[in-house]
Amino acid sequence: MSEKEKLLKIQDLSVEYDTEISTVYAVNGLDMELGYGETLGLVGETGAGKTSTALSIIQLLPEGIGFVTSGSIQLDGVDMLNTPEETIRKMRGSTVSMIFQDPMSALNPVMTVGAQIMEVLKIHHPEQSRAQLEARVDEMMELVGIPAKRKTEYPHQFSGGMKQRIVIAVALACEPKLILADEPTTALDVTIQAQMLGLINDLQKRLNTAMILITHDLGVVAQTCEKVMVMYAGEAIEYGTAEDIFETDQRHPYTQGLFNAIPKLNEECDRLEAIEGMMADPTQKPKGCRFADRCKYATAECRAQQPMRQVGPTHYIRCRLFDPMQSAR
Amino acid sequence: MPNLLKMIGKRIVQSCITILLVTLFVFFLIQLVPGNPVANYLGASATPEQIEYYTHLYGYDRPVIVQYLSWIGGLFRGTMGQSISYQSEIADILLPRLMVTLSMVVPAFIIGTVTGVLLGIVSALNRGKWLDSVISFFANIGVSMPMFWLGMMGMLVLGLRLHWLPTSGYVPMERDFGQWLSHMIMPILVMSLGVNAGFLRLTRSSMLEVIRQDYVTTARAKGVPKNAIIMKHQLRNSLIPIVTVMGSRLGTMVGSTVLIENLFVIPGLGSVMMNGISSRDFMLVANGVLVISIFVALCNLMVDILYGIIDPRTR
Amino acid sequence: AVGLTACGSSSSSSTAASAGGAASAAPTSGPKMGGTLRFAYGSPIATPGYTPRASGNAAVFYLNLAYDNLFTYDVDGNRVPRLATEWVFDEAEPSITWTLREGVQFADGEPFNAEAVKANIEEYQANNRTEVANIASCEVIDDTHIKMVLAQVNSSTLESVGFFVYYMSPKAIANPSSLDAGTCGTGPFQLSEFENNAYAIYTRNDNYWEEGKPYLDSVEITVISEPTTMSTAFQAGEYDIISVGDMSPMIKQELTGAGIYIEERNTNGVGIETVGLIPNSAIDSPWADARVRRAMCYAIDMDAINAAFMMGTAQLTDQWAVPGAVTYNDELTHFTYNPERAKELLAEAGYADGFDTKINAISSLSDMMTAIGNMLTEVGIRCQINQVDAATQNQLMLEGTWEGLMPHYATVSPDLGLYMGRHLDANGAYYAPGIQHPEKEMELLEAIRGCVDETEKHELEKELQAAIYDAETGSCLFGRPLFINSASSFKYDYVIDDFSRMSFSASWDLSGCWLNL
Amino acid sequence: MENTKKKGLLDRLKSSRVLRVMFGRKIIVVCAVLILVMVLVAIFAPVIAPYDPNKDDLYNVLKGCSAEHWLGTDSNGRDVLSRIIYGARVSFTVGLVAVLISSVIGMALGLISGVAGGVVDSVIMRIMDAMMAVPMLILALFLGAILGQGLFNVCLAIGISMVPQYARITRGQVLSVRNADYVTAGTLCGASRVRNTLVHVFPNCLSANIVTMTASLGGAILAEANLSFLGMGISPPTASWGAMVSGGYKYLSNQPVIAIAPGIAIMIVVLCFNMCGDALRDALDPKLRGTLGNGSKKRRKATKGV
Amino acid sequence: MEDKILIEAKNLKKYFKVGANAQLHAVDGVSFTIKKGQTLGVVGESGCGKSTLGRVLLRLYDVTDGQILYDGVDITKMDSKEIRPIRARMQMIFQDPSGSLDPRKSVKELIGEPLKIYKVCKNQEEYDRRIAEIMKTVGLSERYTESFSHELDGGRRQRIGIGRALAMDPEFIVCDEPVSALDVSIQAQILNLLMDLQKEKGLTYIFITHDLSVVKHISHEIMVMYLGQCVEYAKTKDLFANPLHPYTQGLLDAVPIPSLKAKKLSTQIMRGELTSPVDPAPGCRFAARCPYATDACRGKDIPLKEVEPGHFVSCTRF
Ligand SMILES: Nc1ncnc2c1ncn2[C@@H]1O[C@H](COP(=O)(O)OP(=O)(O)OP(=O)(O)O)[C@@H](O)[C@H]1O
Ligand SMILES: Nc1ncnc2c1ncn2[C@@H]1O[C@H](COP(=O)(O)OP(=O)(O)OP(=O)(O)O)[C@@H](O)[C@H]1O
Ligand SMILES: [Mg+2]
Ligand SMILES: [Mg+2]
Repeated sequence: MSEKEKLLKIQDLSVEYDTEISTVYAVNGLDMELGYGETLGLVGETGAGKTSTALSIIQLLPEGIGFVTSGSIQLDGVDMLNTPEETIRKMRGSTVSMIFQDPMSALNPVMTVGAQIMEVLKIHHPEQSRAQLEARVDEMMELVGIPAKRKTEYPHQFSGGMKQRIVIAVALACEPKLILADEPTTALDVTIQAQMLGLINDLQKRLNTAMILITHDLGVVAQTCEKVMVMYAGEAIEYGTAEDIFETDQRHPYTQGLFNAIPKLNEECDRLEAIEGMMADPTQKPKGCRFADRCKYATAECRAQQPMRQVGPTHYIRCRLFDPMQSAR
Repeated sequence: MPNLLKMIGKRIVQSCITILLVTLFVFFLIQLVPGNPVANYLGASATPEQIEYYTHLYGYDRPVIVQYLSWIGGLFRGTMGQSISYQSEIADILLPRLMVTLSMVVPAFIIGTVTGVLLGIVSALNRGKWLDSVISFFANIGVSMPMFWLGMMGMLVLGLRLHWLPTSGYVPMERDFGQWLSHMIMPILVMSLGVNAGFLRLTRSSMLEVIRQDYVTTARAKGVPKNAIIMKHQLRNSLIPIVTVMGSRLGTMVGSTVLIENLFVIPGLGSVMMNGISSRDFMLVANGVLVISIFVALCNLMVDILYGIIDPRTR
Repeated sequence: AVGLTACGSSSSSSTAASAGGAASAAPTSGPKMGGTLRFAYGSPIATPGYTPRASGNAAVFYLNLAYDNLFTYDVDGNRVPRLATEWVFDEAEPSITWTLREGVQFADGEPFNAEAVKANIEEYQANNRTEVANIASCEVIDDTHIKMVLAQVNSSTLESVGFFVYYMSPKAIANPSSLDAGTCGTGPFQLSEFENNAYAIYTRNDNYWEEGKPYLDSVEITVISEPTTMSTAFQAGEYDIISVGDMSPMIKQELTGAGIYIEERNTNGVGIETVGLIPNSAIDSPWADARVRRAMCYAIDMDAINAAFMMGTAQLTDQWAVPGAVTYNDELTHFTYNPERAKELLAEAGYADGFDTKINAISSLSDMMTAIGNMLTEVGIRCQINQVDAATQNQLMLEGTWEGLMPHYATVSPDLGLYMGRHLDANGAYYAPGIQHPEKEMELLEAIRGCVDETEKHELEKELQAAIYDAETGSCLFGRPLFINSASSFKYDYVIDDFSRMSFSASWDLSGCWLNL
Repeated sequence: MENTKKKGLLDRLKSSRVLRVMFGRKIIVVCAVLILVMVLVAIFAPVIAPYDPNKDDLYNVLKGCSAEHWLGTDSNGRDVLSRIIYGARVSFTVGLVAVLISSVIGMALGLISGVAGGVVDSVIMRIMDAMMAVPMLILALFLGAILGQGLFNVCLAIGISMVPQYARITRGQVLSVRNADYVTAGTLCGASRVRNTLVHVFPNCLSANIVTMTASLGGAILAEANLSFLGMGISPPTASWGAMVSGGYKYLSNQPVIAIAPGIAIMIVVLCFNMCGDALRDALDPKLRGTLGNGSKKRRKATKGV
Repeated sequence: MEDKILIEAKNLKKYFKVGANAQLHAVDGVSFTIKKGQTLGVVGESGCGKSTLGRVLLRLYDVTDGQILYDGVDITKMDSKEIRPIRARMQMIFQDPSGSLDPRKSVKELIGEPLKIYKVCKNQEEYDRRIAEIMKTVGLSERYTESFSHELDGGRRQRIGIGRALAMDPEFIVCDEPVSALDVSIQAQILNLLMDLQKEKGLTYIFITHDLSVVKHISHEIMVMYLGQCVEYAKTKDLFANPLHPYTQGLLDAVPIPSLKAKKLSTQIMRGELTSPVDPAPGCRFAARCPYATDACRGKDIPLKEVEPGHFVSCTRF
C-alpha cells in the first residue's frame, strides 16, 4: 500500500510517564498503520499501553507527566509530533476524535447534552449559522437514537447507555476520519454494549470512518474489527487481520494464553488454562521478550531483543518460535 | 427545581433549629462569664440600692430560664430587649452596626474571593511552574500573618510613615463617601487578604481536581480551545466546592471583625460585641451572636441557591 | 490633665473662671471664631444626655460640654462659681443655701432657676445617687435662691451637690427618653450626632450664658479605646487633641519629645487619682496580717517602677494624699525600698519561707504588675499574675472576693475625707469589702464629716492617713499607693484656650477654646 | 521472616510515597526543617536563650537593638530575643494541645455521629452547626472569660472552638468509608460495630484529619495571638508571641521591633505549618497524583530533542 | 450429603427507602434453594439487585420481607449477636479487590482478622501457622505476609480476599463479581482457584456476575435477574441449551464471542431503556424492552412457572 492511502502511520513510538517515584515505560517502539475506513482492534491486558497509544495519537497525554520520547506519528498526512498545538487542536474533533471508557464522567455535568454536541460543531464549523448547527445537533441526536427534544437535559438525567450515545454523537458530529474508542463499552451491560457497538459500526460504515477500538475483550474484537493488534507491556506482539488472529494456529504464546483463559460459552471445559505469573514491571526498560517470564516456551534466547516477524501476508508476531522463512513457504 | 425547593425548605428548618440552639447555647454560656452587667454599667461608685434597682429594672434578678424565655418571646414580638450599657433597644444598636460591618466585610469578601479565585486559576494553570510557587507562597504568607499584626503594620507604614491613608477611624458613608473609602481601604484590604489566600488554595486544588476529569479530556479531544475549556468546563465545575465554602467563610469574616474593628476603631458589630463582652452586657452579646448566626444561616441559604444554579444535579 | 492651657507650668488665676480669663501663653491675636475641634478619647458613654445615670469620670468629657455644675475647682483646689454665684453652708440647721446665676437658659430655652435645680436634685434622688443622699428636702426661696436641707451635718455634701450634679432642662427631665441620644443643658455645646462607642458630635449652643462663647462651631469626639491607635492617629494629624490614659508614659514621652505637640498635665488639682496595690485583708490569708502588708510596701522599688513604666514622670506617694497637698502628712515614717526590712517583717509574721499569692491585674497594667510581682517574689511573696478584664476586676472589688493583690484607683483631692470615706464607710459608694474595717477609722471618718473648719478637718485627715499608711505602725489597709495618676492630654499648638483651669477631667471645659489655624 | 519484620516503621516511612512526594519539593523541606529548628529551639530554650526571659531590668527598658540585646529590650527591660525563644514553647504548646483537644473531641463526635446516624447524628451535627455559627473568636473569648487565664485554659478555649471543624470532617469521612467493602468485610469477619469502627473506619478517616491538624496548628497559634491582642491570652509574665505582639503594639511607633519580631516568628511558623499541610494534602490526594508535575523540567529537555 | 439444602430463600424482598416516600425495589420476591457443595450463578444487568441479594443473604441488610433459612435455621430476624456464630460459616468475596481490603492492614492482619475476632488460635504460633496455611491454599507466596494490599497486583489482592473468606473454614461463600475487575488472564487463575476450593472443601457458592461465559463455567444452577426479580431459573445446561425468557435470550445474543464464525451482533432486539426500580408498576418489568410484549404482560405481576422440570421462567408466553 502506498503512503497516500494510509490514514495513520506510527513508527517506533515510545511513551513514558514521569511520576514522582519512577518512570513508567508505557509504550516501547510501537509501529502501526491504518487505512481510511479500517477498524483496528487494540487488545491487551491492563497497563499494556493501549490508552497511552491512543492518547499520543490525539496528542493528549497528561501534560507534564506523559511524553512521547521517540518515534513519529503521521495522521492524515500531518506529523502530529512536530506540528503547532493550535493546528492539532483544530484536528481534534474534526479529523480525529476520541470516545472514553466511562460515559458517566466523560460528559460535563453542568452543561446540557445539546450544548456539548453543539460545542464541537461550533468549533469546527464557525461559518455555520446557529440554526444550521441546531439542526445538526438534532440530527446527531436522532442518529444515535435519542429524541432531539431531550437536548436541553443534563447528563445526570440520562441513563448510562444514553450518555454513551451522546458521547458517540459528540465524537461523530464532525465526521472525523479516525475515531479512537478507548474501551467504550466496558462500563455498560452486555445488552447495551451490543447496541453501542452496532451503532458505532453502522455510523462508521456510513461515514467511512476509521476506528481504533481499544478493549481487552477478544469477543468484542471478533465482532467488530477487521484488523487486530495485541499489545503486551508496551509492545505490539502480534498484528494481523481478524482472520489471522482468530482463525489460525499461529499465535503468540500470550495471545494463545488469552484465548485459553476465556471461558467459552459454546464449549465445555473443566479447568481454564490460566496464564501463570504477573504482568511485567512497566518501570523497567525491556530487554528481550517481555512475556518470557510467563511463557512456557521461554528459553535463554528469548532474553535477546525480538523483532516483529512476518508469519503470513498480513500477519506479524514478535516471537522467536515463528520463523519468517517458514511462513513464506 | 422542586428538588431544590425541597432542599432549601429543609435547610431553612435546619437553620432555624441551629439558630435556636445558638440562642440557648450563648445565653447559658454567658451566664457563666464572671461579672455583673449592672455593676459594670453603673461603675464602681454605684450603691447597693442603685444596683438592686437596676438589676430589677432590667430583670436580671429573674431565674435564667425566665430571662431566656422572655428574650425569645420578645424576639417574636419584634424586640431584642434593652441594652444596659447602651441604654437603648438592642435592635437599634445592632442593625446600624451590622450595616457598618457589612460595608466592610462584603467588599473585603468580594475582593478576596474574586482575586483569590483568579489567582487560584492562574496558579492551577501554571502548576509546578515558578508562577504557581510564587503565588502559593504569597498566599500562604497572607494567611500566616496575624490579621491584627498586618493591620498594625499597615497603620505604621501607610498611615504614620507615608500618610497615604488615615490610620484609623470611621466616617459614615452617607456623610462623606470619599472619607469613608479612605478610612475603609486598609481594613478591607487586610481582611480580604486572608480570604484571598483561602480561596486561592481552594480554587487551585479544585481546578487541579477538575483538570483530571474525563470530561475535560473529552473537551480537549473535541478540539475546544484552552481558554474555553477553562471557562466553560473547568471553572464552573470547580466552583462547586468553592461555593460551598463561601457561605461559612463570610460568616467567619463577620466574626473576625472583632479584631479589625478594635484596631481600626470602626463602630461595627465586632466592636460592639467586644464591648458587650467587656461590659458584660449579656443581652447585647446574645443578640449580637444571634444576628451573626442568622447572617451565617442566610449566607448558607444563598449558597444552596447558588449551588442549584451552578450544579444542575441539585435541581 | 485636661483643661487647656498652652503650657503646663503656667500658673493661673485662682478666681474667675468666667469672662475673658487670663490669656494663654501662646502669642495670638485673640480668639478666633469657628472651626471643629477633633478630639479623641478612650472611654465611651452610654447616655450623654441623662446625667443622673452617667457615672464615673469618663462621662465628664461629654457632660461638661453640654452641662454645667453649680461650682467648679481651680488648679489649687479652690471653688470657682459656675451656675451658682454664692453659697452658704449652715452647720446648725444643717443646710446649704445657693444663689443662682441670673439669665441662664437651657438649650431648649427653658430658664435655669431654683425650680429647675429642685427638679434635678429630685431626679438624682430618684436614681439613688449618693451625691444627693444627704439632702432631706429642697426649698425654693425665689427664682435665684434655693435652700437644701441636709439630713445630717456632712462637710462633703457641699462638694457632692455643687460639683457632681449636672443640671438638665426640667422639660427634658419630664421626658427622659429624649435624653437618650441628645442633651439639654446650659453648657457651651449640645450634642447633635451620637453613635455610642464610636463618636459624638457637639455643636455650638447659641443660648450659652457666657458672652461671646464658645468660639468653636463644633466638637467631634471619637472614641478610641486603644491608646496606641489613638496616638498613632494623633501623630498622623487626624485629631487636634487627645486624652491619654495613665498607662502610656511611652506615648507621652514620644509625643512630647517630638516637640510639635503640647502636653497638659494635671499635678495636684481636682479629681487627681492614685494607683495603688490593695491586698485582700478580709479573707483568711497572710495578707490579714498588717506586718505582711507593710513588708509588701517595703519590697517594692517605686523608683525603678517609675523609671521603667512612667519614664520617670510619675509623682510618687506613700499615702493617700499627694506630697505638697494640704492633706499630706509629712510626719509619717516613709516607706523606702528595703527588701531586708520586708523579709524581717515577713519572718516576724511567721512567713519566713514566704507564701504564694496572686496579683489580679487588667491587661493595661500587667507589665508593671509583672515587675512588681518579681520584686515581691524576691522577698518571698511569690506572685502569680492573674490577668482579668475590667469588668471582672470591678466585680472582684465590689464583692471583695479577690485573692491576693489588686490594683486600686483612688481619688485624692480635693476632699480627702470624702474620698477615703467612700471606700471605708459601709455606706460608701466605693466601699471595699475586701479590707478589714477596724473601729478607729470609722470614728475618724465621722469626725471629719462633722468638721466644717478646713484646718481642723485637714488635721483629722492626716491622722486618718497615719493610721493607715505609717511605715512603722500603719495598718496598710489600702496597701501601697504606687504613684499619682498623671493622665495627660496632647494637642497641636494651634489649639488654644483663653483661660486656664488645669485639673484632671473634672473641669474639662472647651468654651474658651479656639483653633488658631 | 525476621528481616521483613525488622523492616519496621522507618523503612516504611522511607518508602512511603506520600512523604517522598511531599518532600520532593525543596520549599517543603525548608519548611519542615524550619519547624524542626523551631521545635528544637523551644525544647532547648534554656540553653539557647541568652537571658532569662522573665528577668526585669527596669533601668534598661525599651532599648533598641544592640550587641547585648540583638532585638532590644521590652517594657520591663527583658531581652526580646530570649522571650521569642521561650515564646516558641508557648506557641507550640498551644498549637499542639489545642489541636489535640479539638481533634480528639471532634473526631470522637464525628465518629459517633457518622456511625450512629439517625437522631444522634442530627443532634450532634446541629450542635456543631450552632458552634460554627458563633464566630470562633467570640466563642474563644467567651470561653476565655469563663475559664480564666492560664496556658491550659487558653488551649482549651481555642481547642473547643475548633471542635466542629474536626467533627464535620470526620463525619464526612466516616460516611464515605463506612460503606466501603473492607468495612463490610470486617462485619463478615464477625467484628462488632465498635470494633469495626475503631479498627477499620477510624484509621481511614485519619488522613483527612491529619491534613486539618497541620493547618489548624497554625490556626491555633494565630488564635492565641488574637486572644492575646484582645487581652485574653496567656497570663504574664509567660512569654508568648501573641502577647508580645500585642504588648509591643504600645511601642509600635518608636520601638517597632518589639512587635515586629514576634509577629514574624508567628508568621514563619504558621507559614511552615500551612505549607507542609498543603503539601501533605496534595500528596495524600490520589486525585491530584501526578498533577504536581514534578520532574517536568528534566523531561521537557528530553522531548525537545525529539 | 450431596442433596442437603444449605440455604433457602423464600420470596425474599429488600426495598430501600429513597426520598421521602419512595421505595426502591432492589430485590423483589426472589426464591431459590442451594444445595450443599453447589454453585448458584446469578446474572443480570447492572443494578438489578444482584449484590443486594448477596448481602441480604449474609444479613448485611435487614430483610424487608420473606425468609432466609440457613441449614434449616431461620436467620431472617436474628439480631447481630445471634447471627455471629452463623456468620462464621458464611463469607463473601468482593468485586473490587482493592476496595475490600483495608489499605492500612498488612496481608497477615487482613487474613488473620476473623481468627482474632473469634479467638480461634490459642497462641501466636498457631496463628502464624494458620495464616501460612491459608496463604498457601490461595496461592500467595509467604514473602507477602507483611505486605500491604496496595503493593500487590489485582490478582494477588483478590487472593487475599479469598484467603480472608476462607480463614474461618466457611461452608457458604457469596462471590459478588469476584473476577469482574480482573484481567482475563488473572480471571482464569481465580476461577480455577475457586473451583479447586469447592472440590476440596465442598464449599457452596452463590456466584454473582454479569459475564455469562464465566457463570456458565462455574455454576450448577443459574438464576437470571431483571430489576429485582428472578425471570428465569434453571440448571446451567438447560438454560444455555434452551433459554426461554426473552431477556435471557437477549443476553445470550449480546455476548460477544471471540470467534469470527459466531454470528455478528444483532442490534435489533433490546432497544429501549431500563425501567426505574423505584416503585415499579406491577407487571413484567421487561415489557418495555421486550419484542414480544403484549397487554397481558402489563398490569399484574407474572409468577415464576416451572415449564420443564427444574426450569422456571416468568413470562406470559409459557
Ligand atoms: N498518568 C499516568 N501517570 C503515570 N503512569 C501512567 C499514567 N497513565 C498510564 N500510566 C502507566 O502507563 C502504563 C500504560 O498505561 P495505559 O493506560 O496506556 O494502559 P492500558 O493498556 O490502557 O490499560 P487499561 O486496560 O487499564 O486501560 C501503565 O503501566 C500505567 O500504569
Ligand atoms: N444502600 C442502598 N440504598 C439505596 N439503594 C440501594 C442501596 N444499595 C443498592 N441500592 C439500589 O438497589 C438497586 C440494586 O443494586 P445492586 O447493587 O444490588 O445491583 P447489582 O445488580 O449488584 O448491580 P452491579 O452489577 O452494578 O453491581 C440499584 O438500583 C441500587 O441503586
Ligand atoms: Mg486504558
Ligand atoms: Mg453489584
